[in-house]
Amino acid sequence: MVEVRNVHKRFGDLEVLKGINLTVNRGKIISIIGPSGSGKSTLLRSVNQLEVIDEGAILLDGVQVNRPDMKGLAFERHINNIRQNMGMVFQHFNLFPHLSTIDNVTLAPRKLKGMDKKTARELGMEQLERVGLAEKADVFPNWLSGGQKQRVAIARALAMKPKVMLFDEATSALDPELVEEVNRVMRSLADEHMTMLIVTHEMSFARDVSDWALFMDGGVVVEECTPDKLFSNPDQERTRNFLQKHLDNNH
Amino acid sequence: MVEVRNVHKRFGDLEVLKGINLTVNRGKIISIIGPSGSGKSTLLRSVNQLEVIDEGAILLDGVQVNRPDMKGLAFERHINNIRQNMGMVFQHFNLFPHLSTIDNVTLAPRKLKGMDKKTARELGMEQLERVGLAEKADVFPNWLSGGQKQRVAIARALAMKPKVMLFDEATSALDPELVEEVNRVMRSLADEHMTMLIVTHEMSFARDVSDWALFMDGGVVVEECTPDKLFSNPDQERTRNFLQKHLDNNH
Amino acid sequence: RDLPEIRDDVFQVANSGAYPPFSYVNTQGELVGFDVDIAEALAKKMGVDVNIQSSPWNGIIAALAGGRFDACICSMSVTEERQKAVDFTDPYYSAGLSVWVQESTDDISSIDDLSGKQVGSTLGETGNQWAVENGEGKWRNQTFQGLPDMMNALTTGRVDAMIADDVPVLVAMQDNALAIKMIDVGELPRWPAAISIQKNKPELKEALNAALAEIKADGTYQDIVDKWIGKGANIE
Amino acid sequence: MDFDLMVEVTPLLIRAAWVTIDISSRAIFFGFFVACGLVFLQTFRFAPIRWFARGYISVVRGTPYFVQLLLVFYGGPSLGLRLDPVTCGVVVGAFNIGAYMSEAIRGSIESVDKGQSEAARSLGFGKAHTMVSIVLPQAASLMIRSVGVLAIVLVKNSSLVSIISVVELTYQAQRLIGSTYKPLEIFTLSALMYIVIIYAVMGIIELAYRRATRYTTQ
Amino acid sequence: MEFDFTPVITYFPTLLKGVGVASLVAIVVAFMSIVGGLIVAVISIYTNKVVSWPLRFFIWLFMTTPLLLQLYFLYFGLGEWVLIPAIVVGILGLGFHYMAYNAEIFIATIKSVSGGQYEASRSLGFGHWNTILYIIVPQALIRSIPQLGNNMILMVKDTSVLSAIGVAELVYASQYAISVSFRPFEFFIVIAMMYYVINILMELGQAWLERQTAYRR
Ligand SMILES: Nc1ncnc2c1ncn2[C@@H]1O[C@H](COP(=O)(O)OP(=O)(O)OP(=O)(O)O)[C@@H](O)[C@H]1O
Ligand SMILES: Nc1ncnc2c1ncn2[C@@H]1O[C@H](COP(=O)(O)OP(=O)(O)OP(=O)(O)O)[C@@H](O)[C@H]1O
Ligand SMILES: [Mg+2]
Ligand SMILES: [Mg+2]
Repeated sequence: MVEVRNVHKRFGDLEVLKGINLTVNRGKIISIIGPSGSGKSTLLRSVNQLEVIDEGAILLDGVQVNRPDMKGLAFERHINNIRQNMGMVFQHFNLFPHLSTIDNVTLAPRKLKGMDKKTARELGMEQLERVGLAEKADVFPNWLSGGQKQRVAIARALAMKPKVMLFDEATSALDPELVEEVNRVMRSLADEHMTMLIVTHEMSFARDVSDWALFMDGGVVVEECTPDKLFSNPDQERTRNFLQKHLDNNH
Repeated sequence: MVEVRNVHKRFGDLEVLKGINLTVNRGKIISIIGPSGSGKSTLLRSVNQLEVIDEGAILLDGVQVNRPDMKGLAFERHINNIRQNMGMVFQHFNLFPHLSTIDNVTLAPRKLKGMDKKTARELGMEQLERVGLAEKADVFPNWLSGGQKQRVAIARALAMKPKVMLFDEATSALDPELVEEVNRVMRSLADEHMTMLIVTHEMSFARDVSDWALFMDGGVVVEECTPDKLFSNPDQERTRNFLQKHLDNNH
Repeated sequence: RDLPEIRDDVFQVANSGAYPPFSYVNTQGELVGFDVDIAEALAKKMGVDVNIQSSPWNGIIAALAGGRFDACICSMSVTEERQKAVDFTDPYYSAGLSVWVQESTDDISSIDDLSGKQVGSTLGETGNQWAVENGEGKWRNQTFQGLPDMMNALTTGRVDAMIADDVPVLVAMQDNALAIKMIDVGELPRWPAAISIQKNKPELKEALNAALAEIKADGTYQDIVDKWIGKGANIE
Repeated sequence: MDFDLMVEVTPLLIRAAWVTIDISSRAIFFGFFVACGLVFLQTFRFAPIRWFARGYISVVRGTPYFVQLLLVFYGGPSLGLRLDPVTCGVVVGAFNIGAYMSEAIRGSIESVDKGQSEAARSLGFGKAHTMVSIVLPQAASLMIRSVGVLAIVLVKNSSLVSIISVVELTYQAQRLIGSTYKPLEIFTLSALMYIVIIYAVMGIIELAYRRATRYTTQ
Repeated sequence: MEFDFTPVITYFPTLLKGVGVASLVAIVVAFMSIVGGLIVAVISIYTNKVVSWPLRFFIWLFMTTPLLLQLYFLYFGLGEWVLIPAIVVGILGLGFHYMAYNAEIFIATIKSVSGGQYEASRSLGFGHWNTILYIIVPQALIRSIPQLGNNMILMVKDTSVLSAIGVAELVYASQYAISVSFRPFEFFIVIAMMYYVINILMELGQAWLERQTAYRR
């Protein structure tokens, strides 16, 4: 279970998150939608403390993730443990260019869980097959197409078998077939009690996959409810405007 | 008018484009859809010769773009002229990190068209306003959100007022409101006789914006027709499978 | 270190190793020369083991002051300023300055003719100090790291004249056919060359002076002069 | 050119060249560890440790190498540090070049895209682990070249060690010129020896560079 | 060891003049070696062998031989034909030397700029050389700042080698003073401090540049 409590984040003068509250229960998938620049990526990065927040608290299964009281090595150990249980897929993928696809996927299990090479390769191939990229295992990231990179990024995060996954535009480079596939993968992961936070621009994907949906604008949560309600009959004027097209289409 | 005639492209053993033919008339918008790794980006990159093709020809307004007969400086001059008339928006944006947003947009007009600083800034601000980013003019790319980066990339390409625009996933990082906006911008550009080739994964966007649609798979064009036909009643089995979800939704 | 400590150990002596015929490395790699023989002769008289080493000029004073060497038997001229920093023994020879020009030069025949000319001298030599102090407003000085550099500069015309101790140049001219000549500019100052040791080492100074007197008395000194400088030369 | 002379002095110069190789190779080796230590100290959260490292780098880079040699060699004994000249050359060389190398390493590390370490951190890698597995391999190309330049600099600057009476290649050459008055011959010989030594260093750098950048060219 | 700094005071004006000469040489050499190093790097990466080979060989020569020997060859060796003033020889020698070092750095940083940057610029219609000028080189320069700072700090101290050919820089000035006064440590301590002041100025400059470019990476 992930809890975000009254989180504030500033970049210099710019307040990007203005008190965000949010709870995701175990095995649930929650979608975050909102206009560009509204702070979605920042929120996701704050959850695993890639951005140090200025105020508020983040909890994973009751354990506080941000620990302003902890310093140095103690915090290091704490956060590394937490992060091993929290996979992240970046908007820009950030694959490791010096490692082949399979090494990108297996590096963390090998080095962090001490998995031996063979087991790790099996696990890695399994993850790559899941995203349909087994034949690109020994290719370097620079040779991959956009969608292939994104899928490797997903496989890499999944290989650590985290409790929580954070997806920043997880399907932006994927074609409809693959989106369908990722949707299926996510559902099966949720069944295995994985919790997921998804930032996405694809409204239909958000509607299909998620259990709960959240609309952010200007650093605040404007509205949250079930995706069906959000996409068919949101309460707020702002949400209605944003989703206009989709409301039109689906009513 | 852009013509692509029997284009082949290999990466080592891998034949990525296997004889592509395609014609886009002036002021028309054509969408290219297809599964990940099918060669869409490669095709777009071949059109402005970022990839040297192995066979075939590409023509812009009757002038051949790829010129295997030309060497060295002569080809340089030729291709630079052509490219000034062909804007490209990359899947990974590729903004120049050492330049502020406005400088990213105005660099080419200033240096290539000898535009003076003031005029260039006016032009740049105009383009940035068009994509709703005037207030980020003096910010560096690293401080921008994903959608903001993508919009700067679009503004940068448009600032050269090209005859043809090539969009590789032009809306992947954009929220629905902005997609709508980009759609509107594209329409107005088409009215000013700009020709556009768009690779996209957002089927509804492809359907809305384009005059002609093309489905690629495994390096060949499987099917091309009007978007309405493609998305409602494609001829080929492969296309039907790929678009299954969208056909379901829209029928 | 003073004498008692040296007796227990070895007498560490330095020279520059690049100043023939006083000290230099021959092509067998041995450190030889007038200063080397003098050092050995003195050590023998004093009854101490000696270790003679070379150290570049720009580090030799630091080495002495820093205690790495007990004495510099390295053709060092005695000046008042230097006496403030180190102690000198009695002189063991005296060096005279001389002015040298290219063989083809005919417009320099006195010190006054040096006006406006480029004049070379080597670092650490008294000739250098003399040239700098007297050349102010008259000629332009250029300092070299060693005699070979300076002679090179003279023969290639980089300097119009050079001021140097006479003996080394004369010896160099014997071995190499150099197209330079000494010009008679009248009396230039002579400086006694002495052994420098660290300040306040009275016993060592005493012993060195005594040994020096002995080798002069028993003819060892003149033998060494004959060997390195020239038969019957008088450089006292 | 006096070839007989050149043949005659070659063994002497080779022996001196060996001193140069010996001092430089050991100084480069230990210097690299000094550099890594300095980089490491700068990652400490406890500010005085960082200041110490920065201050050390500043002072060592800011003062001339030969002064450092003299101070350690002659000032050392009064602090109980008695080193023979060659060891002193190695130690001062290592601590000197280490300061430069640490800056070169820092610069290379900073040239790696921040997204890379974020990605590794998000997988749960610790700072050190991220550095070793992700950042350093990508910083390697720049690091190898800039650390390599410093290695070459050190080989050349090893001639300054003569100031504490170590007879290395340059000083030996100068002594021989002093006695033979044949600068051209002897400098040519010593230049050739430097070329061989440094060419070997460059070869190692180039090999390492190729290895480190394999993935970008594949 | 006792210290006596009175000779230092006597020769202080000479030392200051030496600082002046060293700074002048350093500034000219810094400019020459950075611009030249960049040109060498660009040529050796982007041109064919026929063009780049002679240049690389030239640079290789400076890379592999000690500065002192180069100065001797330039000063005395060339002396048979042309008499270049010592300070010019010194600047050329140091300049080419550090040009070679800087080129090594630039080769690595230029290659580290991603291919996407090159492509983006080319797709806007910039030519090959314009792309290098406006896109690749500025980004490479930003990444090179720490290493260039390193090289330039080294270079400032290498100006002392020029004393070998009689350029009256700081070490030269001190050597004369030492040979007269026999007070080596006093002078060395003082010139170390003078170099250190120059160094602090350079470090401040480097830190400023790094701050100014941090967000442009
Ligand atoms: N430089 C390269 N070297 C080798 N193979 C490459 C290279 N670039 C692309 N490929 C391969 O070519 C194929 C087509 O790539 P391309 O980028 O054109 O796909 P795409 O249709 O744009 O896919 P996506 O929708 O995922 O972006 C892929 O299988 C990819 O792995
Ligand atoms: N490092 C930074 N420094 C300053 N401002 C930043 C920084 N990172 C992000 N911002 C600003 O914070 C705001 C929120 O950014 P964020 O990346 O969270 O947006 P987002 O909701 O993910 O948008 P998108 O959908 O376009 O990706 C933007 O206006 C952005 O310009
Ligand atoms: Mg984002
Ligand atoms: Mg693509």
